[in-house]
Amino acid sequence: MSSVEGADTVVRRWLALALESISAHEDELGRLDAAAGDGDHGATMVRGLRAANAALSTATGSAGDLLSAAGGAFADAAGGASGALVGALLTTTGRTLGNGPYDTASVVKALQAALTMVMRLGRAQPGDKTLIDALKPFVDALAAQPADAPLSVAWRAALPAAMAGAEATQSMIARRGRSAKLGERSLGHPDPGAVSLVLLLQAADTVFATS
Amino acid sequence: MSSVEGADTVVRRWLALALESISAHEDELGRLDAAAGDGDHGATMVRGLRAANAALSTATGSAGDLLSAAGGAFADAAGGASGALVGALLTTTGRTLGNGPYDTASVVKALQAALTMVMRLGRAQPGDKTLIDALKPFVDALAAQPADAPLSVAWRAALPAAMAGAEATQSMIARRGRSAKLGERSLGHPDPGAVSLVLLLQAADTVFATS
Amino acid sequence: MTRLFNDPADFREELIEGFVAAYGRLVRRVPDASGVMAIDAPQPGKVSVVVGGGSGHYPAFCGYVGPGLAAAAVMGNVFAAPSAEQVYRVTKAVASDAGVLYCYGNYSGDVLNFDMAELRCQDEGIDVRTVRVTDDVASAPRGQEEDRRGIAGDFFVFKIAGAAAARGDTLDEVERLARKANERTRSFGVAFGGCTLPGQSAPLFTVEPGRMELGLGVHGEPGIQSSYMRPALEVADLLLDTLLADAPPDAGSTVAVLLNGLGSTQYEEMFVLYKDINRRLQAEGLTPYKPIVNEMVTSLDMAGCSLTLCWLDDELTALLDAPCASAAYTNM
Amino acid sequence: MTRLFNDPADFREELIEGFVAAYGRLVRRVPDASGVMAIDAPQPGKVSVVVGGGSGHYPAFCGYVGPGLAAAAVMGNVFAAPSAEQVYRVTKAVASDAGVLYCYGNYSGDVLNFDMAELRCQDEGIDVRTVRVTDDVASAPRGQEEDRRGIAGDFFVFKIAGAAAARGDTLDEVERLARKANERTRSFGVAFGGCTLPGQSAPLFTVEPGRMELGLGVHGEPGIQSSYMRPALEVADLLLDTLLADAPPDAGSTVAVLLNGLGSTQYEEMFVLYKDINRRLQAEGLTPYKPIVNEMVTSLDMAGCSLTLCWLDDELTALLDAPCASAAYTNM
Ligand SMILES: Nc1ncnc2c1ncn2[C@@H]1O[C@H](COP(=O)(O)OP(=O)(O)O)[C@@H](O)[C@H]1O
Ligand SMILES: Nc1ncnc2c1ncn2[C@@H]1O[C@H](COP(=O)(O)OP(=O)(O)O)[C@@H](O)[C@H]1O
Ligand SMILES: [Mg+2]
Ligand SMILES: [Mg+2]
Ligand SMILES: [Mg+2]
Ligand SMILES: [Mg+2]
Repeated sequence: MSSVEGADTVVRRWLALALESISAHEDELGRLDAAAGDGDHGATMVRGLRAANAALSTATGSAGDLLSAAGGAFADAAGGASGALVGALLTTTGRTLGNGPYDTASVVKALQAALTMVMRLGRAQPGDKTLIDALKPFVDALAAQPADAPLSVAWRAALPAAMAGAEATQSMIARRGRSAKLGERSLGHPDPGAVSLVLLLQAADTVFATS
Repeated sequence: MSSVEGADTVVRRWLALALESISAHEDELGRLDAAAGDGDHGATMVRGLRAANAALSTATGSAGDLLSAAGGAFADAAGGASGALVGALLTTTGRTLGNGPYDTASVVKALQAALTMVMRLGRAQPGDKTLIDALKPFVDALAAQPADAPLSVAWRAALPAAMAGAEATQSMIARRGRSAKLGERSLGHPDPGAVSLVLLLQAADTVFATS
Repeated sequence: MTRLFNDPADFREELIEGFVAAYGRLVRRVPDASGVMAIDAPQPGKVSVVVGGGSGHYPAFCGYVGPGLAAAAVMGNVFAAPSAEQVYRVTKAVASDAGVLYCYGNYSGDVLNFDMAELRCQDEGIDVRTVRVTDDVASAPRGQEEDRRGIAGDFFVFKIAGAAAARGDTLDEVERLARKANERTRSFGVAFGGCTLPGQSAPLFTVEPGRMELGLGVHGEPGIQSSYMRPALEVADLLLDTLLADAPPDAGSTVAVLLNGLGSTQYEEMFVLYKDINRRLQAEGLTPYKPIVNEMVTSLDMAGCSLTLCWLDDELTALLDAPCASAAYTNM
Repeated sequence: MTRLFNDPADFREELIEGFVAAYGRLVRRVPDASGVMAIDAPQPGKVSVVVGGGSGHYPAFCGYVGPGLAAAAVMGNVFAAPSAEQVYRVTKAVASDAGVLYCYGNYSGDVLNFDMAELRCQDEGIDVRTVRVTDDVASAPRGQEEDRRGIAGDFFVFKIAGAAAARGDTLDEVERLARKANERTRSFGVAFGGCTLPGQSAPLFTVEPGRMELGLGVHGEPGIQSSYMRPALEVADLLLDTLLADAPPDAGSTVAVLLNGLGSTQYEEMFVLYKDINRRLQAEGLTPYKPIVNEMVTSLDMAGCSLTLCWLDDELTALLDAPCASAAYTNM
């Protein structure tokens, strides 16, 4: 899995599985978004992932190039807040990772860069009830794994932090994004962006575990 | 009842009772109209009768004047096809009847004039599924009563013809009025204008029987 | 359904007051009558076009009153023709020495009341003519065109009559042009959901989910046929098949087009549908002239739409293009 | 609900195609981008005002593209901001030597994507500025005006920016005027029923019969409060109480007024409501300037309406009055 050959396959398998998983949850994500937002998060993510997969079907190169291409296609097709942010997440990860060999440390570095970019673009802080509340705990937990742990092991170990983070958004009041305007009425529902981010991370886990 | 004094009271009592009766059937008349028309017949008749009663509260004179005043107010407030036709029915009856003493023969003459006017205005023939299909049989039946029969007796004897006429509109295809456009889809429901006309005639019967 | 009202019995009066309050720059109230008149009406030497009908169809009818369009609108209660008395009063207020043209959709109630007013006005020496709009092909078969009811085609007939009047055409000529516009106009509509009268809780009619009614009237009169709901592409074909089968003879190939929303059909949906309508028009060799996709004659909050084609020639085109200003339609 | 479509995934593309087919006399498609541009854009020496946002709000945004108004609109999918890539492409197509002003409602997705495009365009030497519309008083308290979302107030800000651009004002000046218009504009809305996204069968939200939501967003974002349904008179007071409590300081007493329908609220209802709004405005000593009662920024087929006041001064009034032509709004 640290071979350059396998990396492109991992990315392709991940995004294919991510589309499957998000599609299966499309209605649920829409309902979560409707609770305090505009109800389109499921549709937006599906649209973005379809375009990302379509872009990969003609793209060549290894992980870095593929993630960049996927991120561009995702952002453009998805639109909305999640299009811009998840798109930038993919693209920045890809650019930072590059096409060379990768390991847990280089993936951590890439995700840290992506987290920084997403926070800069969206100007959201932890606690604002956004996907940051799943992403940051995950990146922190991944960074806390032993540097020599295989990625599949480290990833699985970090996953609960993302899930806990998404769970915790239930009791947060939205401050960024459309639902920010609702104040207290956003309480009691998890943030849809945080939930879909966990699905993306889980899909990666499945791919790592089977490759 | 053939005294000039009582005639104005009869008209006032009739229109008050007519408003009560039509109001009680407002929804039903609306539903009948909705079956093939625009659903407003109940509302239109109530509006017209309210205005007719309001006009009578300030009008003076005997039957002829009161019916003319009521007809004008009815037509103006009701609007629509039934406003024009029932308004003309009232006004023409009133004008023809005049303010002198009345009996069965003079009422027959007045209603015949009114029927002619309504048919001229609306250009409807018997069988076109309109209020004519209740009005004409009634006027014909009233005219067929013995010339010396008291009005209350003659009226009650003629009433079944109106009811049968309204009933028969169920199996007619509308040719005049809004529902004309529907052709066959108007089958199976009686014409709302014919039904409300029967209610008006029945209210008069009640008044005649109790005055 | 209707939610914003005070006493349903005052609905018409309040809506007229609100309309005049909002658009006082274009219209004023006809004193003591249920109607509005253009601020510049009547104009000596110019025909006054008087439109009208029941309320519930905004922008029809008051939305089309203003310079270059109708001189006045007589406004009935919701779905009820205005009374002859009101038509008479409005006519008196805007009658000019050049005469008056009545223009309205062909419904029994409107015909009765406008005709009675016309007789009364003529008795008083006002020259009044009438052109009834009969564009709805669903409402009577070919050969009985004059029995058809008027729906969204009202707009083209009013616009052409108003423009002819504004440029100073004689009453004969305004009448001829309005009649010609009507003879060259065809509409057909579909509905997906019913509308509710003010103060009532149940809709006038309902359409089963997943189905649509073809040829439904703008007052909720049931359609001529019911069908399963189809993709936009097929709805476009259905509308055009019906209209083209009824095209006026020798009318040329340039058509003014109105895709009209009845109330709660979304504008975005209408544009998706128009894409398919446009392709089909092109395929038929017809040239759409300045199409309009908008709500021009509604039916309270009914869901559905209609397609209107008006086959143009040079004189009708010039009148459609003439400037006008009104609450609902401004052309420059 | 949305009934007329083919593949829901093609909804935006088909609606753009239909819109351009209908209104080719005013706009054309931006090549290779999800947007439309005015037939006369870009004009050398004149700022191009670029508006945009998710679809589902027609006439916002493409309905406001045309001479004297916006130079272009970037169109996202239903309720989704357009991507930065599309904003960039549209900007490139209409950028003039005088620069570009972005004008759009303040939503996270729009801010993200327009900002990214702005950076990219600036890197390429195009002078781009941004004025976000923040008129909805329900969406953030006083003192946090810049966090508010944009709803029907879009219209006044677009109109004023477009008119300033059309008369040749510098980018600094167009930006200043748009910002001033926004600072003087306040809106508040009520909703009675939900809307349904294309291809979905359940509405985004529902409102219990007999109740209304106050301060609901134009994307179906829940309101700030729920209330029993009230007569029009009380709804008028509720809207005005809220807006007047939030009036911009020292803004004078002349207000442009927009009573905006969200989709399936009937025009007639809005006029009834406007009657009561007008009376209240008069009672408050405010002078309504050329009020508009219409559907100007919708939310698919949502039932509800919003009231917008824009406190005018002479320079804003002149810009509101300037001529313009677009699919949805023509002034002359
Ligand atoms: N400024 C922001 N920073 C971080 N995340 C954000 C921001 N705005 C929105 N989000 C995320 O995006 C999600 C909503 O995505 P989506 O519904 O697809 O877009 P939109 O809000 O444009 O409709 C939210 O649940 C939240 O996680
Ligand atoms: N031309 C006509 N001649 C006779 N009766 C008519 C005519 N047109 C309509 N009607 C009567 O009027 C009734 C409908 O009245 P109403 O619903 O109040 O008016 P509208 O048809 O204008 O909505 C019909 O049921 C029919 O009896
Ligand atoms: Mg969303
Ligand atoms: Mg009726
Ligand atoms: Mg009626
Ligand atoms: Mg969205």
